Amino acid sequence: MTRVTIQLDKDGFLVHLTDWNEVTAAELAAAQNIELTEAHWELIHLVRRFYSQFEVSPAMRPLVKQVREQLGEDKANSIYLMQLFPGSPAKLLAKIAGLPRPTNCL
Amino acid sequence: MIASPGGVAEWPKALVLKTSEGRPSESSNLSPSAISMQSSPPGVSYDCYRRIMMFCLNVHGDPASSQSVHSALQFAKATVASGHEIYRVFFYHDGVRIADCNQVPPQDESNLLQQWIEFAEEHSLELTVCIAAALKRGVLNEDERARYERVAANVYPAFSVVGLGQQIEAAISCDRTITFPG
Amino acid sequence: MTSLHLIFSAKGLRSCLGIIQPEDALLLIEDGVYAVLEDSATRLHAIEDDLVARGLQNLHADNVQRIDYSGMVELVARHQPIVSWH
Amino acid sequence: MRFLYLLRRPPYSGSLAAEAIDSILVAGVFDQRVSVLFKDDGVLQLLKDQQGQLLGHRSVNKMLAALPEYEIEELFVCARSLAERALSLDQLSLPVQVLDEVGQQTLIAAQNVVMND
Repeated sequence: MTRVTIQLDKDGFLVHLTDWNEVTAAELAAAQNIELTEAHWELIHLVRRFYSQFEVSPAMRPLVKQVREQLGEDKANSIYLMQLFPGSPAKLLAKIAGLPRPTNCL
Repeated sequence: MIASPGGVAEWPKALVLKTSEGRPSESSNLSPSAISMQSSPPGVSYDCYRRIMMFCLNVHGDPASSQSVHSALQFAKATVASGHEIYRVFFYHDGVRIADCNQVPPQDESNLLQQWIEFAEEHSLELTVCIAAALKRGVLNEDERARYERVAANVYPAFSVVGLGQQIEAAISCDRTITFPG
Repeated sequence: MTSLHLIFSAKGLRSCLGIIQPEDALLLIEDGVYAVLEDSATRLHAIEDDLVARGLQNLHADNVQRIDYSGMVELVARHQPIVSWH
Repeated sequence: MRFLYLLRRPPYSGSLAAEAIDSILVAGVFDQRVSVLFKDDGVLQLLKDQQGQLLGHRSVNKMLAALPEYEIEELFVCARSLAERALSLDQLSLPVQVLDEVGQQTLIAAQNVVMND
């Protein structure tokens, strides 16, 4: 097994988005003291689909909208998202899912 | 007494000032008939009453290849001279290049950066550049230089590097938003 | 209120002419002042510095009212929205 | 407040179109009533099947497709600009309302703020 070094910027975002894979995601999450569960993964895959469809990292509101449509009403709220990705869920999700830093983070 | 043409109701933050003494707009060379007037209440001439307005400016053009940074400065100066206020100047697109302190204009051309800085200092003006547009064009303050481990910061300190939210917040907070496109 | 259209190019003027309302104001600025060579029907304002700098001070027709930047400030104060046409 | 973005540039003249869309999305996040008018070369931003990555760019039509996700659904296109380019609605990637000149007059007159690309 080869060791690879993955370049992160000072805020912990990937410098090269192509470095992302599920192992990388787990390490990026661990650096934030998050252990990835199924609930985390379905959100990670959701934002990666969002990015491949729209080529923008979702802000909070479109994130909640997508969660409502794809994962159901009971998960479509910021409390749920904050429990899994504390602080700023849209930004943290983008980081762990290997998306660019949201240009519209305020 | 407060009176205003055009209906104060449209202007939620209406502050109507009587400015017949030393009216700043006297410097204007507009004749009253030269511009389309709002209908005035009977017996009240528009020019008797003026309201101080808050403007925000979006400046999009590259200082080297468009006039917009120059025009925006002339407009900003006239705004302050007229008694109105500038809430924020937001440089976006190639306009962010004005903040680059490494510009060396030829001796026989005006130093636009210097003029903006002096004007902003004199009137406590908020000069902002969009962080995403600035990063892309190599215009970095010390925080961004450190974050991305680049060689040198080059944003003149009079400019703050801010998110796009500042552009929208300014437009929401102001009476008028004026864009100088590139 | 009525709109103020800031015209930054002759192309910008052509684009906006179709959708201006009679009470709207139009101001030629920067390279927009070259539109005085093309249009002599519409009532226009033009920034004097921009006309003079380009040698157009004697070439514009009666439909063009020359104003300075404080005149532009007055126009901005009296109209909303302000629409820029590059 | 009512914000109108007046988009008149083609999609790949540098980053201008993409940067304008970034600004639109932020206006959406601020809970403003945002509409977009595509006019002149701006209508070209809506063409289907773009592959911006060939130019090292994000695909502008894909970014525009995010607008409804930000609850920005008042999208208008200038009828004349479509006709001048012999484009029809089925060549566009998003549902838009076609506005004639009177419609555009009414739209602009209703705005507080008009932003540019």
